[in-house]
Amino acid sequence: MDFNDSPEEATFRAEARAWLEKTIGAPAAKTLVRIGDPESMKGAKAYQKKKAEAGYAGLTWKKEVGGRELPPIFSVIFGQEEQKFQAPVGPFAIGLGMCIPTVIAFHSPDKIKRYVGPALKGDEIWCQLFSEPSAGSDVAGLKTKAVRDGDDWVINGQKVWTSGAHYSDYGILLARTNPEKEKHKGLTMFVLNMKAPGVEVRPIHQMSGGSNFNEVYFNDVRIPDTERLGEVGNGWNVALVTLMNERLAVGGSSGPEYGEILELARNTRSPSGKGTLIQDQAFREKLASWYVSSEGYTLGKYRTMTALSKGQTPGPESSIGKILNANRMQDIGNAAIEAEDHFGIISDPALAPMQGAFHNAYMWAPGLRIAGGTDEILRNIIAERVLGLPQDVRVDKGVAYKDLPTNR
Amino acid sequence: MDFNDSPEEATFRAEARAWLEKTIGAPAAKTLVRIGDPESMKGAKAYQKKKAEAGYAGLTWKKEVGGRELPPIFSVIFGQEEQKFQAPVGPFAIGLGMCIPTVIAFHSPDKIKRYVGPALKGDEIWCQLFSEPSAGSDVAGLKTKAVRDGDDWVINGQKVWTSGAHYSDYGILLARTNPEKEKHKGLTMFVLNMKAPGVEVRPIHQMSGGSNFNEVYFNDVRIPDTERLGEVGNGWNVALVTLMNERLAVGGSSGPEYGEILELARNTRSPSGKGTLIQDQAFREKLASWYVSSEGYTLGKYRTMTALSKGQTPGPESSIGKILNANRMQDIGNAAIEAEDHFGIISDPALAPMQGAFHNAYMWAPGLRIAGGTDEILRNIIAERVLGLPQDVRVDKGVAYKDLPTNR
Amino acid sequence: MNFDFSDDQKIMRDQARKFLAEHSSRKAVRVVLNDAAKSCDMALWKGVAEQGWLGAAIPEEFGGLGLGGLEQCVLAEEIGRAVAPIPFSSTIYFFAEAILAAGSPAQKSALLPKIVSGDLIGAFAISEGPGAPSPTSIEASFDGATLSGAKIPVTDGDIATHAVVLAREGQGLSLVLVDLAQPAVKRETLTTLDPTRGHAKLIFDRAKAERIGKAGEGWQLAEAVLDRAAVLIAFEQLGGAQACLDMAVDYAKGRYAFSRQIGSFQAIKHKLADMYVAIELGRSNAYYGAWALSTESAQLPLAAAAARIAASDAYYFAAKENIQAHGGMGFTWEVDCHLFYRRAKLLAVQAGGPGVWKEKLVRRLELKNAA
Amino acid sequence: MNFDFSDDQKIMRDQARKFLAEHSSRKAVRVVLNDAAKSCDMALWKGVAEQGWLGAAIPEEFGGLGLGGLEQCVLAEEIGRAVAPIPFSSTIYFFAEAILAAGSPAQKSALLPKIVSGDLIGAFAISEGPGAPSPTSIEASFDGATLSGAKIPVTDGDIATHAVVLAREGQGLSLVLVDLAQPAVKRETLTTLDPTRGHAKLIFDRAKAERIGKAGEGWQLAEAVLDRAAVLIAFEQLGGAQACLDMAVDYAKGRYAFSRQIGSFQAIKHKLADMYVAIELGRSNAYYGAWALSTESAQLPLAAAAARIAASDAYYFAAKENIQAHGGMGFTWEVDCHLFYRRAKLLAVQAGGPGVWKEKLVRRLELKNAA
Repeated sequence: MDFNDSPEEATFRAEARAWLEKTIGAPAAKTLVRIGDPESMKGAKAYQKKKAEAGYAGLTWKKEVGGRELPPIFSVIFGQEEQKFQAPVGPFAIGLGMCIPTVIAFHSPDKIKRYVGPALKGDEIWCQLFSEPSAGSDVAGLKTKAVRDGDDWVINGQKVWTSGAHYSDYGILLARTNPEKEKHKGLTMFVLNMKAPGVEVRPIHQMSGGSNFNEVYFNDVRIPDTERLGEVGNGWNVALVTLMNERLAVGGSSGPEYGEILELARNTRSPSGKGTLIQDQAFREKLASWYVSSEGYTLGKYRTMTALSKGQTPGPESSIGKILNANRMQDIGNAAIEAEDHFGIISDPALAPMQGAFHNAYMWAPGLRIAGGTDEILRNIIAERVLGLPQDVRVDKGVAYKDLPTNR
Repeated sequence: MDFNDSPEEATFRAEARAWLEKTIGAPAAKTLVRIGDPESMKGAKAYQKKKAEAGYAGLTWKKEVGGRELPPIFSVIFGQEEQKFQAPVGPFAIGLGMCIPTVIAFHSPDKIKRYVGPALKGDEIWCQLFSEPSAGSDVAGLKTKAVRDGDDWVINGQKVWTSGAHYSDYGILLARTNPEKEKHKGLTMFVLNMKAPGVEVRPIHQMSGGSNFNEVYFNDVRIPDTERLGEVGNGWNVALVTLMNERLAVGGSSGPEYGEILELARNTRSPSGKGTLIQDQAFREKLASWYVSSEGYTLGKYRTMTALSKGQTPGPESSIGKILNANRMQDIGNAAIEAEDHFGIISDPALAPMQGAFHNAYMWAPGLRIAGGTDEILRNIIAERVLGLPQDVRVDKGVAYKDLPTNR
Repeated sequence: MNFDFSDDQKIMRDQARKFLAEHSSRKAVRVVLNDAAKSCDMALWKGVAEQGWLGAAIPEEFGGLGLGGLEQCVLAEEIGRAVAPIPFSSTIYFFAEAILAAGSPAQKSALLPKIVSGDLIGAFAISEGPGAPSPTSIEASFDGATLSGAKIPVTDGDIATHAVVLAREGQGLSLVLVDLAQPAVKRETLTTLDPTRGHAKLIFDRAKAERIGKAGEGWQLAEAVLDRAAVLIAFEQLGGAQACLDMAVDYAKGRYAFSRQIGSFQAIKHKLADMYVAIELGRSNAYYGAWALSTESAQLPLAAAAARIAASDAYYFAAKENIQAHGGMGFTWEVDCHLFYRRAKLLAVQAGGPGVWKEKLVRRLELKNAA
Repeated sequence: MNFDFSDDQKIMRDQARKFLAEHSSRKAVRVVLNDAAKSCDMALWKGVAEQGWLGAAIPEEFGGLGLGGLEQCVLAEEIGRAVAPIPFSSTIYFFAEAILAAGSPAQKSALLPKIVSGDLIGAFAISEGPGAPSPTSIEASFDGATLSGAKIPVTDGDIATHAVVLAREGQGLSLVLVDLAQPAVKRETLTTLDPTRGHAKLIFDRAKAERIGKAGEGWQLAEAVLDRAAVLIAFEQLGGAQACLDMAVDYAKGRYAFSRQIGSFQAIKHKLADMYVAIELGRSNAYYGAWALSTESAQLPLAAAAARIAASDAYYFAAKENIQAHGGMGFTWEVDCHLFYRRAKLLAVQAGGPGVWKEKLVRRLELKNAA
């Protein structure tokens, strides 16, 4: 048992690090890269181009599409090093992590050639168009219609929670091509040109104030049949490939952790009026639990990396991480605010501790508990795919989509 | 808003109290009446006889069956006073609280005359025979067969978790008379003579060591059709009447409460090594929560009593009490044991604090969380009957009992 | 046994609910939420004054209705349910209660009628910075005639006309009354988690002020005011929590996933059942607080702590799980879930955070057991 | 990155599991459970000795296999899974570790071979009564040659041949070794929550004893032993917790209610998913403890505390919810759920309760951050 790279991994990490130093400079402190603002976007695209030229993009992909056919652990290692340098990889994560692998798996040879290169070089950015207002946890229940018309498909409907739609050039779109079939069987996947007429992107105003996601509306948008991914009616299986790749792209914990709230506690009066918060045993016990949860999450990722470096593919157990992190984030944010007492209501970054990081956590965590699989859906996944418990009763089996009950 | 009796209630309480002083003596400290042991059983029966003669049994029942037709609040008041005197009412609770009301509602006039009097006077004790090994939360799924044979029904099968079966003279038995029908529609209720040939009572050995419940086996037990309660196939509706009465007989919280663990904490070193446990802020915050939960439960009962004394019938909201009490009991027992540190493993009443009350709570609470409706079933009841949320998907609708999937 | 509100009080509740549904709809609340310049609905404030709510518990000699604590609880619950954007708690639960408890006859007759009419907006200023205040942490000082120092945050301090301030006087602490309309008082408005209520930092530079109650009794007076306010705020919290549960139940019935109402999934059913349990637990404890409040019972300090702890737990749990039950929709600005999630946090810290009250509860429980 | 057990260690685990399934079946455990006179399965004890488990981490020069801490963790997990009724932890994690850490060459060569052979059963005696022990609370005293005082409870103290005892020596505390086979030692067996392990009160009346390690270093030595034991017990706890989850999953698949497998109800699914999450959280922390143990890392104290806290939580939660998932059956003596519910509590308090370890964790975290 050790935390060392294998010889090959170590060599690769050293090369990667050297390249990053040459390309970016010194490792940077954790900062929030404001994805989407034109300046940082230019920088991100420039970085991605260099990365591709140096052969660090698409590490795990087949050689014929410009990859290096390395095992997944190597992209994890490169990602770790990029993180230390705060490399601006955000805008490309979904495209290269989910969309393009799907394109490679299901598109025609000439289209693959057309799309993979520009995406790798960062010239074109992709987004994923699955979720809809009435199809969140139940994505396969989506409404957006695609109707065949000559050589084209005509798209009408709406997607929601689309990250990066406003700066994306293309997207993979899951639409319903046959409402007469069972809901999973009437879906088809397409490549959508986000600049096509009839595509309208609107930012979503979040409860936290900001807007990190979009709604995308389709009004008689035409997609040539040559941009279909996989067979007509096979869209769900295509989507599963996309979503399987999502799981490999598990994000780390964001927001303040036990270390930050420990600092806060050193300089805050305890609610009991006896000394500071860090001397308060109730707080100390909470701190211990946060530490165990936070370290457990990090150590769990090491176990996943170990599996990867042994050539195994990590399963749905990584769902654990998001349940733990999102709820711990909400809990720590809330605890910090309450510890500040009446003053805790002040969210102004100029006055609140850590520039309002705890308040951001309080307002962000509810979204984190929902995005990319709610706490409840993730527990279902663990119960069914890890523990092998039976599915819940399915009332939509063998029923045509058009006959399914829906929101009143 | 006040906690006072109405004038009529106050008069009644005074009379009751006077009678109890005359009959039992001075109010007693809370002690465990060991139901079932012959001595205390004799005493219990003697008390019940006097109570009936004094007209304090069956307070709410119709006059023609020996009751006084008083509103439910009066039996609550009498019960409160009985509790102060530790009156030995345990053996009769199920019979008079659930069985006899069902007999009165569904039996023939002569049979009602036959059974009600002896039960009121405590000459005959009743038990309730519903639950089965494969029909716990899902009572209507029970297996025990009743087959018509001439003027009799022949019973074969097994019941479980029957309190008092070993000292009961009669029981009300729910059995399946028609497996061809839907599960709720093939049931029939009977009065069973517990001394009839073929009835075998075996104590259940609980995980906590003791045996407070029984298994009851039926081996070709014959019940004359004249002992049928309600129509053939109407057993489920009869059972609902029985179970509705159960809810009015909600028990109070047993086991150690915040007061007891507060005492313990005064004389126990804190785990942090700083002072005693009562000075430990983590413990103090837990104590506050236990107080809120415990007092909230008691105050909730006052709200129920208020509804009763206004002539309203309390709904399923009383389910809350059991969820809170059972889980708090487990939590307090566990916390006390852990606070004792290594010494906490000692359960010997001669050495453990409070004669092992915390250890009993730790071993009893798991049963309390299950008996008379699991935490999960009670949450369903609250969700469906209080909040009006839809039922879970029912896969047994319209299916004959014999065709239902069952334990593998 | 009569542990419930009277029929008259229930009628008052229904009227209050109807009035607020009309004049403090979620749409009206959002006008304040979305307008950074606004922190209060002045039309609504005038409205509740006309309804007589501001004078509900103020003696008739001062123009009030002379009703009791129970009527205040009824109003508080409805104000909480409506997330009403008005300085009701600051003016009534804190400022008016302080004047009633310790004000001189002159102060009462000068101030209380203005409260009844809605012309006076009161604030209660204790906090001077992060963490729970303590008798030794207060630095603002009163020299018998003027007040100097800073208070942050002061809820509704941006629009208040008067404030009751806890300040050092000689060796002890006193409550002092300040008319905020004087040059010696500066206000800096604050950005908070709950934009539907105003907050400010108040800076006093030898501001004219007069004492309320005896010198050196400020801390005890403040604690007494906080105990009464804790009960009233508990009802606001329960009103808010109940609104969250109602929203969640409604959504769970109308929203389908996997072709079923999501309310038919146990994950949602049990979540909502747990909300109900938390709210009922809070309600039982709050009722007891209401009884103690209305009867001036010696049980008030303990009952108030229990009510506040249970109600704060219930509101936070209901507010956050209401968002969760709504899924993605719940995380949007347009859906109202976050109004309650924000207000829940304000009410949980406004009169002192949970840790403060758990400690109060246990200390009071120890005293009771010792007695 | 190689944060997992090696293939050899996994083979060892499979063999251990097979051996225990055969020689420590639940049926075998129940023989001890049901017989008040029995507190240990001696045949099993001999068996594990023959398997070489007792000497796994003991150097070859003393007849052991000289394997490392990782192999011990592997064995501990299986022993926990089997709820094995043997004094393994007392003898190996505590007694042997104490001798290895501080014993003289003479003590090592006298005692370790007997441990390997299974002839020596060790106990570790710190507690003298209710509550967490502290350096000032210890009253047993050692005068350089004899030990006087009482220890209660001592796990496996009823069958132990030797004990390592924490006692006062002059101004400080020392660890002393006592051969329990002498008239100056009295034993009173104790009734506990977990009858599958023996407990006793040990009373020493000028009993012959010798010191282990330096005088006055007893507390630090005991803490060091406890840190190592905490990691090994964490693996026992995870083995037990995993067994609970396996039982619950199995039952949930086979048991029908409302004509459905109860495992198809979210109330059960999510309960079991939460068990899985708690266990995996414990596993990740315990693996880190195992690494720190096997590398004698300076991180051990912090890692041990985290492993113990996470594993204690996981075992308690899994044990109690396993009963709940079994419904009425789970509350019966015949069904095995309660074996784990009992053992979970023993392991949670045996090396110091959760509160003790949460305080240790934070104190160690503060030191680390200060460093």
